[in-house]
Amino acid sequence: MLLIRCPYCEEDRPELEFRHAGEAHLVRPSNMDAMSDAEFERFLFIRQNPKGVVFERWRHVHGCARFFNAARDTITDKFVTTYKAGEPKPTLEGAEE
Amino acid sequence: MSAPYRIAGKGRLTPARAVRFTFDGKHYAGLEGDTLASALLANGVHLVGRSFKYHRPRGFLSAGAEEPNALVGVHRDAARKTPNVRATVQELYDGLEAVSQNRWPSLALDVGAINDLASPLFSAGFYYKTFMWPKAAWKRFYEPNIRAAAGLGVAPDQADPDHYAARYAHCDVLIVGGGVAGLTAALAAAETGARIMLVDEQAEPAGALRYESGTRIDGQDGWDWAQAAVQTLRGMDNVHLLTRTTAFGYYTQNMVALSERVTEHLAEPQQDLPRERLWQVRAKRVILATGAIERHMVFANNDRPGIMLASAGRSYLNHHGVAVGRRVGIYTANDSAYHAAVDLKQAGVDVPAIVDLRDNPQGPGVDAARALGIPIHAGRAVVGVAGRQRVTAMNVQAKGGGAVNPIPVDALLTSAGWTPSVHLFSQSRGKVAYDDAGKRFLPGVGAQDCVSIGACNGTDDLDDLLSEAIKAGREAAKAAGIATGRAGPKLKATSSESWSGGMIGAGPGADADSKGKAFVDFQNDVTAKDIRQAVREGMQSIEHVKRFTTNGMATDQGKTSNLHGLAIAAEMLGKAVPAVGLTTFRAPYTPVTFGALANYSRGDQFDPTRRTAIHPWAEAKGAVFEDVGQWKRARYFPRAGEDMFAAVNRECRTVREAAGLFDASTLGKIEVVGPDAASFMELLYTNPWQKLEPGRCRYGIMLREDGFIYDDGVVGRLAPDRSHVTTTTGGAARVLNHMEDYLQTEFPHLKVYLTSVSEQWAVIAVQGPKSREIIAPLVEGIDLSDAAMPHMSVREGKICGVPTRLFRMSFTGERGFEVNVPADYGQAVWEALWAEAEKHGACAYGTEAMHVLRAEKGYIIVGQDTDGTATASDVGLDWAVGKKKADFVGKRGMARPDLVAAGRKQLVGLRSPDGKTVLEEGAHLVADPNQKVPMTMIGHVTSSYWSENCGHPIALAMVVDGHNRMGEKLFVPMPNGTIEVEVTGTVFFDETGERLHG
Amino acid sequence: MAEPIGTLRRPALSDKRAARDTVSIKAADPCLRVALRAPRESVAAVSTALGVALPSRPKMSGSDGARSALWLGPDEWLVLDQAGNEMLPALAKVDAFHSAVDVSHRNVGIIVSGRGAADVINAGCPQDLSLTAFHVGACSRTLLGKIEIVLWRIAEDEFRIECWRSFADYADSLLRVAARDVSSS
Amino acid sequence: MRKFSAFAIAREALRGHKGWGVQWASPEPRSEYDVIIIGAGGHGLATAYYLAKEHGITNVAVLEKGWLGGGNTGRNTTIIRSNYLYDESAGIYDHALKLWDGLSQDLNYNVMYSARGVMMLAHNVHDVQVLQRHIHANRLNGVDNEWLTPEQAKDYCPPLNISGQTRYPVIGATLQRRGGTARHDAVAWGYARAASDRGVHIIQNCEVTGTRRAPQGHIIGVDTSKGFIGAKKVGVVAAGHTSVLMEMADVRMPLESYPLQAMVSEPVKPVFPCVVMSNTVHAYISQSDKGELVIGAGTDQYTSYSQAGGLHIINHTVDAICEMFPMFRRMKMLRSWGGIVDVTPDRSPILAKTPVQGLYVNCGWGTGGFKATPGSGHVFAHTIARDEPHRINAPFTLERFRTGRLIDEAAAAAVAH
Repeated sequence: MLLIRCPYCEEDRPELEFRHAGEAHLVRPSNMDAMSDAEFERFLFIRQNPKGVVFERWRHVHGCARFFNAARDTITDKFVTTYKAGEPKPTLEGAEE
Repeated sequence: MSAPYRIAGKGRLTPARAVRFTFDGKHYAGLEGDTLASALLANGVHLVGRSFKYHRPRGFLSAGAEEPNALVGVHRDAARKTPNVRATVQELYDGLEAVSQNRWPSLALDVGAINDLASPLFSAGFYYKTFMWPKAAWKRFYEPNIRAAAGLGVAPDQADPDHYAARYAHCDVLIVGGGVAGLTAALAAAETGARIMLVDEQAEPAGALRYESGTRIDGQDGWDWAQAAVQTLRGMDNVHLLTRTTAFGYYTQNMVALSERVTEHLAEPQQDLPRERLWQVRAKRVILATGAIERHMVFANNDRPGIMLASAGRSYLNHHGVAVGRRVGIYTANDSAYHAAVDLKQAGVDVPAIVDLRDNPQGPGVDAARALGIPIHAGRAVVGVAGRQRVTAMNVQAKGGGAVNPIPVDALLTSAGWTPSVHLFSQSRGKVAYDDAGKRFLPGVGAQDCVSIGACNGTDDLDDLLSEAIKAGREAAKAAGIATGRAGPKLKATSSESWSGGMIGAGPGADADSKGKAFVDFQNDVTAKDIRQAVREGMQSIEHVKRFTTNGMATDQGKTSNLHGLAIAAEMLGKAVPAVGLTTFRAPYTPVTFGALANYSRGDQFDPTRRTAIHPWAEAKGAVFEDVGQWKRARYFPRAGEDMFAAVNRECRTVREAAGLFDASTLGKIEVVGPDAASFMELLYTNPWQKLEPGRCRYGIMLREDGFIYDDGVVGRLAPDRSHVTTTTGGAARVLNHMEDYLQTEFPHLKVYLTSVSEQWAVIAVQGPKSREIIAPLVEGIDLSDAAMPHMSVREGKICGVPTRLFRMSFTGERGFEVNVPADYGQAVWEALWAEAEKHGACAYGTEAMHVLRAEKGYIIVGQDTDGTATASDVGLDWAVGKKKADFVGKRGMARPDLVAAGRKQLVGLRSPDGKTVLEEGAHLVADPNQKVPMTMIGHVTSSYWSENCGHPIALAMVVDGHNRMGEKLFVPMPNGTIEVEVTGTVFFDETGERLHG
Repeated sequence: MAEPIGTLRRPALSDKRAARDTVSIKAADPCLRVALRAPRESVAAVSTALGVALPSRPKMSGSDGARSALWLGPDEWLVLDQAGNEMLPALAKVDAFHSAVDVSHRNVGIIVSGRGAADVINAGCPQDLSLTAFHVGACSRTLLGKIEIVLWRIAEDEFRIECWRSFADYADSLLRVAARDVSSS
Repeated sequence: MRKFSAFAIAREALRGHKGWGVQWASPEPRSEYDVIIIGAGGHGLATAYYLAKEHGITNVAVLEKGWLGGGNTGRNTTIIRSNYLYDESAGIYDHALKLWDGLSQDLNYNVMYSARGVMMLAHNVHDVQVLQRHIHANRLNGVDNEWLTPEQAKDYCPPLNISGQTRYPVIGATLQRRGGTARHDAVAWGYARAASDRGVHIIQNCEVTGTRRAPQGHIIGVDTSKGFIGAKKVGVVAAGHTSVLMEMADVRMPLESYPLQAMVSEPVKPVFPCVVMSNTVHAYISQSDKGELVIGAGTDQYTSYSQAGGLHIINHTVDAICEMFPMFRRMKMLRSWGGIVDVTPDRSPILAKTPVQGLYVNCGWGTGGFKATPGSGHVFAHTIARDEPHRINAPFTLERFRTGRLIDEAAAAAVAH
C-alpha cells in the first residue's frame, strides 16, 4: 500500500484514502469540435505509460477530496513529488516531457 | 508415560507441567513449553511425515519455521482442522491432536512409497514429457491420478468457526527479530523515547540464544539476558512487543505485514480471542534482525528420519531438554556444529564421531570437542546412511574416495553453514550481494528506509554485532526524528560460537556421477541430480531451474534449499554463483492463514449492507429484497398466497388503477450550489439548463467524454443558484466523482460546489391516478393543483410537519410525486402516506413492478437497456441533447465516426405475435432463423416482462438499425425453438402520455 | 432545525450501545449538521455568521460551545451543532459565495471512548492515531474498514465517528467486533 | 528434437536421465532475420512457432530481455475459457480454445490443458441478466456455456457456499465445460522447444533498446544489449512493456500498465474440481495439479512496472474467497507475486499492423491473455507473414480507438443500476 503525501492535507496518508485518476497534464481543449478524430483519440486514449517517472492525477477521495498531481517512479513506485492541481508540471531529471 | 529422550535437569521446561497429546491416535505426554516436535522427539518419535512426490519417510529437519518435512494436520474439532502445520513451530497444548499427512493407509506403511521405487521414471519435469497419449486419457485418467497423489494435507471441509482480527499500526522504528541483535537494537532505540515495535516469531524472544550455550551478555547467561531484556522492553510505554508474530511481508514505503498467532498455543482459547491477528505496520525506519538459517549437507539419503540440522539438535537439547538420539553423529563443513557435539556430549549423549569436510578444522569449538574426546574425522564426508524409517548408521569416506566406513548412529546432525535471512530485505526490493568468502548473499543496496543487523547482515562476531545493533537502534530513532541524547547502552559479551564458513552445493558422494538421492529440497523431493538434469535440458536461468524442478517451491519456500540448488546449477553451468542469480524472494516469509488476511471482512463486515430509512417497514410487511450494489431494495411485496409473478402483476395493476408507494431513497442525490450551477450543469449534461425556471425539473443525460451514456436522472432547479440532481442508485458515487473531477480540474473557474445528499433525504414515490389525493391531506404550504404544480416541477414545503422537497415527476407514466423528507423522518412519513394510500386502494410496490411500469412507457434504465456502448441517439434520446450548446462532456466523443455510422444498435420495442411468450432477457435476435451456427446476431433483448396492464408481454431490445425496422419480423432462436417477434416502438402504454398530466 | 415532530424521528442507531472495560461504543445524540463549502475569500464572512472561526489548517477543528467546525478540505468543513441551534438561516444571509447544505440526517455520529478507543478504530482505520499524529481536536475524513468516515478526536480517549446513515450498521458492527479483540488482548 | 513419450522416459531412466538434450537451443544472434519477435512469453513464442509451422518462415528470432516465459506467462492463474459476449472476442478466444485441445500432441509437450470447466457466479439480478446475455450469444456463436442453478453449481463444485447466508448469495452460475486451466510454464517451454526445433532462434537476456527504420520509414531492425540485429519485420509481443518498446518506434499506444497479483495456497489433496470466477465479489480460484489453490487478485489502481502490488489487494481477494468457500479460512497463503498487465481503453487486445511498415503489435490482453496464447500466436503469425490480419484478428486494430469501434466486453457487463 502506497504512502502518498497529499499537498492539501500536507501529510503522508495511506493509499486506501486515495483514488488514482490517470495521466496528468492532459488538457481538455476548449474547442473540441475542431479536433480531428486523430487528435481526439490522442486526447482521450493515447497515454505515455512511461517506465520511469509518470505524471499522474490522484484524488484524496476519502480525505480532503481534492484532485492533485504527482510524479512517481513506476519502477519503484516511489513518489518524487506531489503538487496541487493547477500548479505547473515540475521539471524533473529523467522524466519525459 | 515417561518420555525416554528427555534428559533430567536439562532444558528450560518445568517437569511438573505435563501436557497430553496424540499423534496419529496414539497418546503421548509432553511438557508445557514443548513444541509438537520436541515432545515427539522426547518420546523417541522421528518418523512424522511422507514427502510430496516419492512418499519417502521423513522426520524433523529443524526446530523452527524453516521446516520442510515435519508437516502435520492439527485438529481441534471437526471444523477446526488445520493442514500442513509445522510440528517444529506448533506449541504443545493439553489435548492437542495431530495426524500425519500424505500417507495411506498409515505413516509407517504408505502405499504411495511405491513412487520411490519407480523414482527413476519420475525425474524432474517428467510430466511434461508423457501422459499425452491417448489424448482423452489426460482428463479421464492421468490428471486425476496425478492430482490424487499430489497435495499434502487435507483441506478442512467445514466452515471455520474461528474469528480473526486486524490492526493498522504506526511506529518510529520496527525491529524484526528478537534475537540478541534485535533485542539490543530495541533497547538502544527505546531509550530515546521513540515509538518501537519489536516482533518475534517465538513465544519467548531469544533467537540463537535459545540454543546457544556459554554465551554471556552483560554478565548473564544469554537466555537469561534475553528474557531480562524482554521484561525491560515490556515495561516501557513506548515499546510494543509482539511475540508469536511473523513479519511475513515487506511492502512499499515501509509497510510491513505481521501475522500474530493468538490462540494456536492454547488448549481452551477464550472466546473473544481471535485465532490470529493481522498487523499492517507503517514504520518510519525498519531494522531487520532476522538471523540466519542453517543449511543441511547434501549427500545420498540425507532425508532419513533422524538426520537433522545441528542447531535443531542443540535447540531440542538446550531448550527442551530432549536428546534427538542416544548415539548422535555430526557431519559438518563449519565450526558451529561442534558446539552441538559438545553440548550433547556434556549432556551424556554418545557422540561417536564428528565428520568434517574440511581438512584442518580449528577453533574453540573444535578444541572443546577434542577436549571431550569426541573423535574428529577431518577431510572426510558422509556419503550415505543406513536405515529407512530412521537412520542407523552414517557411511564415512575420505573426500577423495576410498573405503566406506559405517559408523552406527541413531541420529545425525549436519551443518553446511548458515544462510543469512535476507528474505524481508529482498522483499523490500533491496539488492543482495554475494559474499564469495562466506558463500552467502548479504544485504547490499537498500531500497527503503531499513537496515539489516546481526546474522542476517553477515555479522558473526558477537561484539561487532552488539555495537552494530546499538548503532542501528539509535540511528533509526534519530532518522525517525527522535532526539538521541545519551550515549546509548553499553553491553559486554563473551561467546565462543562461530557462524562463519561452510559450503554450498552437493557434498562428496552426491556429485554428477552418483546414483543415490541426495536431497536439496526435501518436501518437493528435489535432488542434486534433478537440478543437474534441468541444466542439461537447457534451463539456464535459475528461475527455469526452480520451476522445472520445483526446487524451493514447497511450503518452506526453499529456506534451506535455495542456495544449495543455486550452487549445483552454477557448477553445471560453469558459472559463478552470482552470475546465475538468485530466485526472487516472495511474500509471505512463512505461510499466512487466509482467515487473517480476510480478518473482519466476513458476513456483515464483508461488505456494508445499506438499508433505507423505510426498510424496517418493508421488512415488517414481508417484502422480498434484492441486492442492488450494497443496497437492499424491496423487490416486491407478496401477499398471502402470491408468488412473485402474481404480486408484481397486482402491484402494476394497482398503480395504474389507484396508486402505489415506492421507496426510491437509494437514488443518488447531489446538491449543486453556486451562481454558476446552471453553467456547470450545461457542461456535465447533454441538456440545456440555463433556461430552466426555478421550481421546474428536467430529465438529464450525462455522457462520458467518449460520448457514451454514463448516467441519467431528474434535476430539480430549486433556485437560480441551487439544483437538486438525482442519479441512478449505482451511479451515485461515481457520478459525484465524475462531476468533481471536471469541476476541480477542467472548470475550476466556475463558482459552484457539490454536496452529496443521497442519504439526507428519504424518497417516497407516490405514483398513480390517486397520488395527489394520497399526499394532499399531509402536505402543507404547497398548491398541488395541476396549474400550480404541473408535471416536472418541484416545491419546498412541509409534509406531516417536516420539511419536504416535493417533486412532481413520474417513472411510471402516471401522475406522480416524489416526496423527499429528511431521512430520520422517512419511515414515519411513509407510514402516514400508507395510511392515506390504503384509503384509496393503493399498494406498496417494489423494484420489479417499477421496472415493468417504466418499460410499459419505454423509459430506459441506464445499465440495463444501455451497457456502456450506447449513445443518446441509440436509445432514442436525441431530444435531450442540446445540439446548439457549444460544449458539454461527450459532445466531441459522440461525433466520432463509428458513433454516427449507420448500422448501430438502436432501442426498439418487441412484441410477441402470440401475445403470450415472454422473451428471456439477454436473448439474441437474428433476421434469418434458418442460418447455421455461428449465426449473425443483430441485437438482444434488454428488458422483457409480462405486462398485466397491456395484457401481453413487452420487451425492449437493442437492434441493428432498429429505428428503421418498425413492423419487421425478427427471430429469437432458443434452445427449444425459434420465437418470432415484431419490432415496434418503445411505448406500450398510454402512447400520448395524457395520464402524466391527467 | 427544531424538532417539530420529534416523535416521528427514527435515528439509524438509536438503541445501539456496547461497553467493555477498555472501550465503549454508543450512538451520538442527533444533532444539526451543515456541509459547508467556501473559498478563502468567503471564510471570514461565513465564520462570522456561524459564530465559529472556520479552521484553515488541515485536520483542525474549532468549537464555540456546542457548535464545532471540522476541517475536511481546503474549502470544506463539516459544521455540527449539538444544541439544536439552526445554522442555515444565518448562513443564508451571507452574500459571499459559499455553499451550505443541511446534512443533519445524512450522517450518524458514533462515540468511541475508553483507553482502547484508538486501537478499536485502528482495526479499520489506516491512519496514525497516536496523540502526536492525531492530537486532541484533530479531525479527518478517512476510512473505517470498507466505508468512509469523518473521525474527530474529542479527548485523549474519546473519538467521534461520523458516517453516512446507511453505513452506520456496518460501522457499529465493525467497531464492536474490534472491541471484542481489543478488550481481550 | 527427441520425441517425448513414456517410452523415452523409461529409456532415459536407465541412464540416469543424462541423455536428454536441451529443450531449446541458445544460439548467438545472427546479423539479420526475416522476422524478429520481441518478447519470449507464450504469445511471442507461439507466434514464432506458427510462423515456422504454418508459414514456413523459420529465419526468426525471439528476443527476450530476461528468461523465456518469465513475464505474465509464468505469473498468471491460467484460466482458459472462450464464453465472451461479442462475436469478435468469442471468435479469437474460441479459436484459441480449439487449439488448446490438442496442443500437447501438436507440440509433443504436455501442457496439461485440463478442461475442468469454468464457472462464473451470479450474485444478483443484474449478474443474472448479464450472464444470461452471454449464454444466449455464446449459443448462437457455437460456444458452449450453460446456466446452472445454485444447487447444480454446488454439485459441480462442492466447496461452494450456496447457503444464502452470505452477504452476496450465489443465485446462479454459468458453466463452460471446455474451459479450464493449463500448466503455464509448460506452454512457454513447449512452444520454445517446438519453435527451436523448427529453426527459430530464442535469444534470452537480450534487451531491445531501440528500433531502426529506413529513411522511407519501414523497419530495418532493432538495437539490443547484444548489438544491432537486422530484421525485415518486427513483432512486438511484450505485454506490460509494449508502450516502452513502441515508443522507440515513435508509436504512442492507447495502453496503461498495471500491477496484477496472484497467489497460491499450500498444497492440499484434491478439493476444488473446477475454476470458479466471480466478477461481483472479485474472486478467481482453481486448484493446480500440485494441489495448491491458485487465486487471482484484481489490479492495483495505479500504473506500475514494479511487478509488485499492495497487500490490501490480496486481503480483498482472500476475503471474497473465504466468503464463498468458508472452509478455506484455515488454509494458508504460500506465495504471492505480481505481474504487469497492459490494458487498452476497451480492455480488448490489439493484434494489428502499425503505422510503421514492417512493425506489428500484439498487446493489450489485460488480465486475461493466457487463455488466448495459441490463438493469438496463430493469427498474429498470419498477420506478420501475410502483412494483413487474419479474419479473426481483423477487428482488433489500433484504429478502433480513433473511430470508436470498440470491443468493450467490460462495458457490456455494465454496472449495477
